[in-house]
Amino acid sequence: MEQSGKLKMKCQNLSKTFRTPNGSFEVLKDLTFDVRENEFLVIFGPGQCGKTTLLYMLAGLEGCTAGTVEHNGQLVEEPHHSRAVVYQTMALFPWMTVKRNVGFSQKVRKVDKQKREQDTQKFIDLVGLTGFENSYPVQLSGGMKQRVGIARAYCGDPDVLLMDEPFGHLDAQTRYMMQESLENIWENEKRTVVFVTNNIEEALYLADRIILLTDCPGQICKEYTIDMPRPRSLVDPEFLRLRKEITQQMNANESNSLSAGNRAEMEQK
Amino acid sequence: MSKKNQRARALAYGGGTFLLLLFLWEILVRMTDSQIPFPTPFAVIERFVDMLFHNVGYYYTIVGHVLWSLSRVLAGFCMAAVLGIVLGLTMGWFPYVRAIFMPIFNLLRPIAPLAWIPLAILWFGIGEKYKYFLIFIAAFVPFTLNSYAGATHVDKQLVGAAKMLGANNAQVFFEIVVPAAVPSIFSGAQVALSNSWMTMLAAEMVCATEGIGWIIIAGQAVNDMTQMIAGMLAIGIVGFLLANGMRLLERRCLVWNNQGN
Amino acid sequence: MKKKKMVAVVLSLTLMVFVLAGCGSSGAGGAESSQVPAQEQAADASAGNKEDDKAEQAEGAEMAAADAPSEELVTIRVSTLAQQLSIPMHYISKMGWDVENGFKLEITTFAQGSGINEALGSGLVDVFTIGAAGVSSCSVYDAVYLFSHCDSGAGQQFMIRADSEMAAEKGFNPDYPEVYGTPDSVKGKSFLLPMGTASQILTDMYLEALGLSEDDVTLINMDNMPAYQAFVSGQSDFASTCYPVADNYDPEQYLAAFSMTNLNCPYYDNILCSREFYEDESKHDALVALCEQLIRVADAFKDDKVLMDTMVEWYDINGQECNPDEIEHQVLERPFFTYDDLTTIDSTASFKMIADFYAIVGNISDEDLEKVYKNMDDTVLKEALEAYAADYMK
Amino acid sequence: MTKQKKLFAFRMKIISICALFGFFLFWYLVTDVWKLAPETLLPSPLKALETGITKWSVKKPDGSTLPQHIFASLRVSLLGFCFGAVIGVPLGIMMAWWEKADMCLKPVFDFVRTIPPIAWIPIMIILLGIGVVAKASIVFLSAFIPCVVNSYTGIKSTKKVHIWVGQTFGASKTRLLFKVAIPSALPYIFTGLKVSLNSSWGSLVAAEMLGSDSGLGYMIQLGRLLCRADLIIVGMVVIGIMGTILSAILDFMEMKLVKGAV
Repeated sequence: MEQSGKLKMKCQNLSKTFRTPNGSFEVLKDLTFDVRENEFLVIFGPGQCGKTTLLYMLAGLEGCTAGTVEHNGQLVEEPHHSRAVVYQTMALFPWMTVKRNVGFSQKVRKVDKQKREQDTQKFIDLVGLTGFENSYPVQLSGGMKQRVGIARAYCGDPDVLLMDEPFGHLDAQTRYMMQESLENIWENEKRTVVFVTNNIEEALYLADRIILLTDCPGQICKEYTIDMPRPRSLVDPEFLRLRKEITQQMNANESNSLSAGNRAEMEQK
Repeated sequence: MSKKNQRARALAYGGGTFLLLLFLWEILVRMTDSQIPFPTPFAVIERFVDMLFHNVGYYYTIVGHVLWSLSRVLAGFCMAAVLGIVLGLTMGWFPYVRAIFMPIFNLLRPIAPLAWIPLAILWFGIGEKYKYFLIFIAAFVPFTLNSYAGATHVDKQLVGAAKMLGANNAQVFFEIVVPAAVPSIFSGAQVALSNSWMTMLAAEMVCATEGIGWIIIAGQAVNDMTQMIAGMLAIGIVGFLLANGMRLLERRCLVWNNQGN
Repeated sequence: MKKKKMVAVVLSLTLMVFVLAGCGSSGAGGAESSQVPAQEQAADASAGNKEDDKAEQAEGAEMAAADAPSEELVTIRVSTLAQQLSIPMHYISKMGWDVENGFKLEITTFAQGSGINEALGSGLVDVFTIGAAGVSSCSVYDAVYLFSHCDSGAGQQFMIRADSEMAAEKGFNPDYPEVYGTPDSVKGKSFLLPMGTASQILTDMYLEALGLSEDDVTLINMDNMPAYQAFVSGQSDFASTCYPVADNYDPEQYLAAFSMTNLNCPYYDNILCSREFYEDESKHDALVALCEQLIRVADAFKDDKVLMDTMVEWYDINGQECNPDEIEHQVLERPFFTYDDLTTIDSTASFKMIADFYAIVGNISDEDLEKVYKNMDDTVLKEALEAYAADYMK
Repeated sequence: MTKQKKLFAFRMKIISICALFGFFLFWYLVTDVWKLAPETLLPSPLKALETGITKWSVKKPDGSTLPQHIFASLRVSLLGFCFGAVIGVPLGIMMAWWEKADMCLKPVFDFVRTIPPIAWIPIMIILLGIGVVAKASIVFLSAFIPCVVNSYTGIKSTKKVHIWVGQTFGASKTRLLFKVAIPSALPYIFTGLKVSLNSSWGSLVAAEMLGSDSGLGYMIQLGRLLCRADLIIVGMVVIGIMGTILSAILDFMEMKLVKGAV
C-alpha cells in the first residue's frame, strides 16, 4: 500500500569517513533520501557497505562527517528514545531480568510505576514472551533475546524504529518465524521502521520500499517500491521477479566496482 | 552429572592434590639431612591440634587468635571495599575524577604496606587502629584497580543502548557501568582478601599481643619451626574458607553472568 | 531488586565484622582491654588511661583490684620487648608493687626496638626498656637515658664453622686471646647480622681488632633466627646470634669466633624515658619510685628460682615455647644490676661505647653524639638509690 | 571533533599535574608550615628531597648509594614479577579452561595464596638460600596471585557467542582457546599483570627482609631501625615513582597488544 503520509525523517547528502590509524576510510558518500510516516523502509546492500553506520547516524549514535539528518524537522544530534534501535547483537542488559530490560526506558524517564507496569506487560505479551518476565538474558535463546530487544525498543514509545539486521545471528528456521512475528507486531503497533539487512527474501517479505546501496563507499543506486499485499508469500511470481531483478542489479553493481570502472563512471549511470 | 557427585569428584581431586603435596613434604624432610629441625607434616598437624585446646600465650587458644586476626582483616577489608569501589568506578567513568585522583593513586599504589608502619603508628597509635589502616591500604589497591578496569571495559554498545533509551549520564553510570563492573570487582575482592591476610602478619609483627601473625612471629623469635608452620596452616585454612565464601557470595550476586569463576 | 541485593551484601559484611570484633575482644578470661568497641576494664581504680588503645597487663589489674588506694595513681606507659630485659617490668606489675607506690604500669610489648622508637616518636611511650637502639632514641627523639639495669652481654656472639678458614688461628690480636680469625682469612667474607643493633657494633669492634673495616667485608641484614637457618644451610661465613637461638648451634660443627665477653666489651640493656615524661614535674616522683622498684626487683631476682619462673612466664605470655632447663643457663648468665652493682660499677660505660661506635660507623652524626651524652642523666638514679637505701636497707 | 577531544585531553593533563602539585603542597604545609606532625616521623618534602639527593652519591649509613638500591630492588622485583606472570597467567588460563585442572589446583591455590610472604621466609631460606632467587621467590609468591585470579576471570567471561562462532567453524578445543578465549581475555590478563606488578613492588620490603645488603626495602627497614624517617620517605617515594614508570610501560604494551578487545 502506498504510504503518502508526511515526511518522518529527511537525510540530506549524508557522508561519513572513519579516521583509522592507517589513513581515512570513506564509508558513505552523499546519500539523500527520506523516510515517510508509518512506512517499512528497508536499506538493502552487500555485507560491507556501511548500512549499520548509516543506521547509527539516523539514530544519532554516530556523528556524520557531512550532510544532515532531520527527524520531524529537528536536527538529530544525539540518541533519543523517540528513535529506538534494535541491535544486531541484541545488546540486552545481562544483569536485568526481561521485565526490567523492557521497562528500562520508561523507568529511566521516570514514567509513573503503574503505567510502566502496564506497558511492559503489554509489549512482553505482544512479542510472545509471557511467562519469561523474570528470567535473565543468559537463560534465553537467540530468538527470544531478539524479541526482548524489540519489546524494549517498542516500550520506549518510539517515533521511529531502527533495526540493524536483527535476525543476522539467528538460524534460518527462527529467522522466518521472527520475520512473521515482526510482521504481525508491526501490523498491531504501526510505527515507521527503517530495517537494515543483506538478506533479499527478508527485504522483499517485509518492505514497503527498498533502497539499494552499492558497495563501499555506500551510495543509493536504485529504489524499489513494493506494493504486494501482505502477508507475502515467498513463491509469489511477482516476488520472484522482483527478487531476480534486484539480485541482477546487485551483481551488476558488484562487477562494476570490481572492474576497472572508477567511482566517476558509476555516477553517470 | 548430578550436583552431588560433581561435588564428590571435586572433593576427590582437591583432596588428592593435598595428599600428594603432604607426601612430597614428607619425602623432602626425610631426604634433606640439613640440621634444621624441619618439622614433618604430622608434627605440624599435631601441634596445630594441640594449639586448638591449650592457650597460646596466656589468653586465647588459636581460635581466639583467629578471631582477632579475622576482625582486623575484615575491618580493613570492608573499609577498603567501600572506598576502593567508589573511587575505582568514579575514576573509571568520570574523566575529571580520573584526572584528579589517578596521579596520586599511581604514586602511592606501589608502596608496600610495610613501609607505611612508621606513619601508621604516628597517625593511629599502637593499638588496633594502625592495624586496620595497614590492612586497609593493602586491600584498597586491588579494589580500586579492578573497579577502574571494570568501569573502563564496559561494553560501549550497552552504554549506547542505554543512552538511546533515554538514560542521562548519571543513570548510565548507576544502571550500566556499576553492574557491568561487578565481575571485575569480585576478582578484585579475591586479590584484596589475600593481600589483607598477608599484611595482617606485617601489622601484627610490630606490636601485638594476639593474632595468628603474632603466633608466627613468636615462633620465629625462638626458632620454633613447628609453631610457625602451624600458624601458616591456620592462615591457610581461614584464607581457604574466606575465598570460597567470597565465591559463594559472587555466585549469588552474579546469577546473570553464569561464567562467574 | 539488583540494588537491594548489593546493599544487603555490604550490610551483612560490615555486621559480620562487628560481631567478630565484639566477640574477638571479649574472648576467654583475661580483661584484655583494647581499642575494639567492647572495652570493659577490669575493676581498676586507676585514673583511666589516657591512650584508650593500650593493651594493658591483665593480672596486674586483677592483683591491684584488692586495695583500691585513695590518691590518684600516676599511669606510666611502659614499652617492653619480648626478651629477658623486660621481665622486671612484668614482675613489678605482677606483684602489684606499682600500685603500692603510687603509680600504675601500662605495659605494651614490641617485637623489635624499631617499633618502640616509632611509638616514642608518636608520643605514646613514657618509659621503655631497650638495647642498642636506645642510642637512636636519644639522638633522634631526644629521649633521656636513666640507667642500665642488666648485663646481657652473654650469648651475643658470632658463629663460624669449625672447619672454616677463620677457625684455624686464634688470638691474632694479643689483647683478645680468645678471638678467632686473621685479617686475610676474614677479608671478603660475608656476615649475617641484624644491622643497626648491638651485633653491628660487635662486628665493627672485631674488624677493628683485626685492622679491617666494614668495606672489606659484606654485611647482610638478617635477624638472628633467619641467620641461624641460613648459616646452618650453608650460607655465608659468619652468623650473629644471641640467646635463645645460640643454643641451637651444634657445638662440634660450629664455634663462637668472637663475642661480647671475649672482646671484653660491656653490653648492658637500658631504661630510658621520653623527654616530656622526664620534664613533667608531677610525674617525677613516680619515675623515681619506678626506678626504686626496678632495683628492688633486681634484688628479688638474685634468687634463681624467682628469676626462672618470671622468665618462663614472660616467654609464655609472648607465645614462645621454651623448655625451662634448657634456658636455665641462658637466664642466669645475664644478671640484673642490684643496688651494690649500681653503686660500684659505672653502668653508663656500655651506652657511651655504643654511642661512640654509632658515630664512627656513621649511623648518627657527630652533633647527635653530643646530644646523646647531654641526654644521659643520673639524677633520677641517685634519688632512686637513696630512696631504696632508706626503704629497704634496714 | 578531534580538535575538541585534544583540548579535553589537554585540560585533563593540566588537572592531573595540579592535583599532584597540590598533594606535595599539602604535604609541605602539614609538615613545615602547620607543624602538625613531628619532624622525626614525617619529614617535609624538602628534607626528603635533600636526603634523596645526598643519598644519590653517599654510601652512609646502609652501605650503598640510591642507584645501587634501585638496581637491586628492580632486579628482585622484576625477576619475581616475571616468574609470577610466566607461571601465574598460564595457570589461571588452565584452571579456567580445563575442568579437571580447576578441581585439582583451586583448593591448593586458595590455601597457599593467603599465607603471607614473610611467613615463607624461613622456608625459602632453607630451600633457596639467601640469594636473589630466594628474594625473587618471595616476590613471586605475592605476584602470581593476581595473575591467576584475573586470567581465570578473563577466560571465564569470554562471551558465549564468540565461542559458538568458533565452534561453528569446527575449531578444536585448544585452537578455540588460543584463537577465541585468550584474545578476548587479554584486558583481564593485563589488569592482572598491573595488579601483580603492584604487589611485586608491595612485597619488595618483605622480600628484602630475607637478608639483603642493598635494595629499597632494605633501606626502608634500616631507616626504621635508625629512626631516619627521611630515609623511609625517600624509599617510599622512589618505590612509588619506579612503580608508576613500570605500570606506564605495561599500559603502553597493553595498548599495543590489545587492539580490538576493548
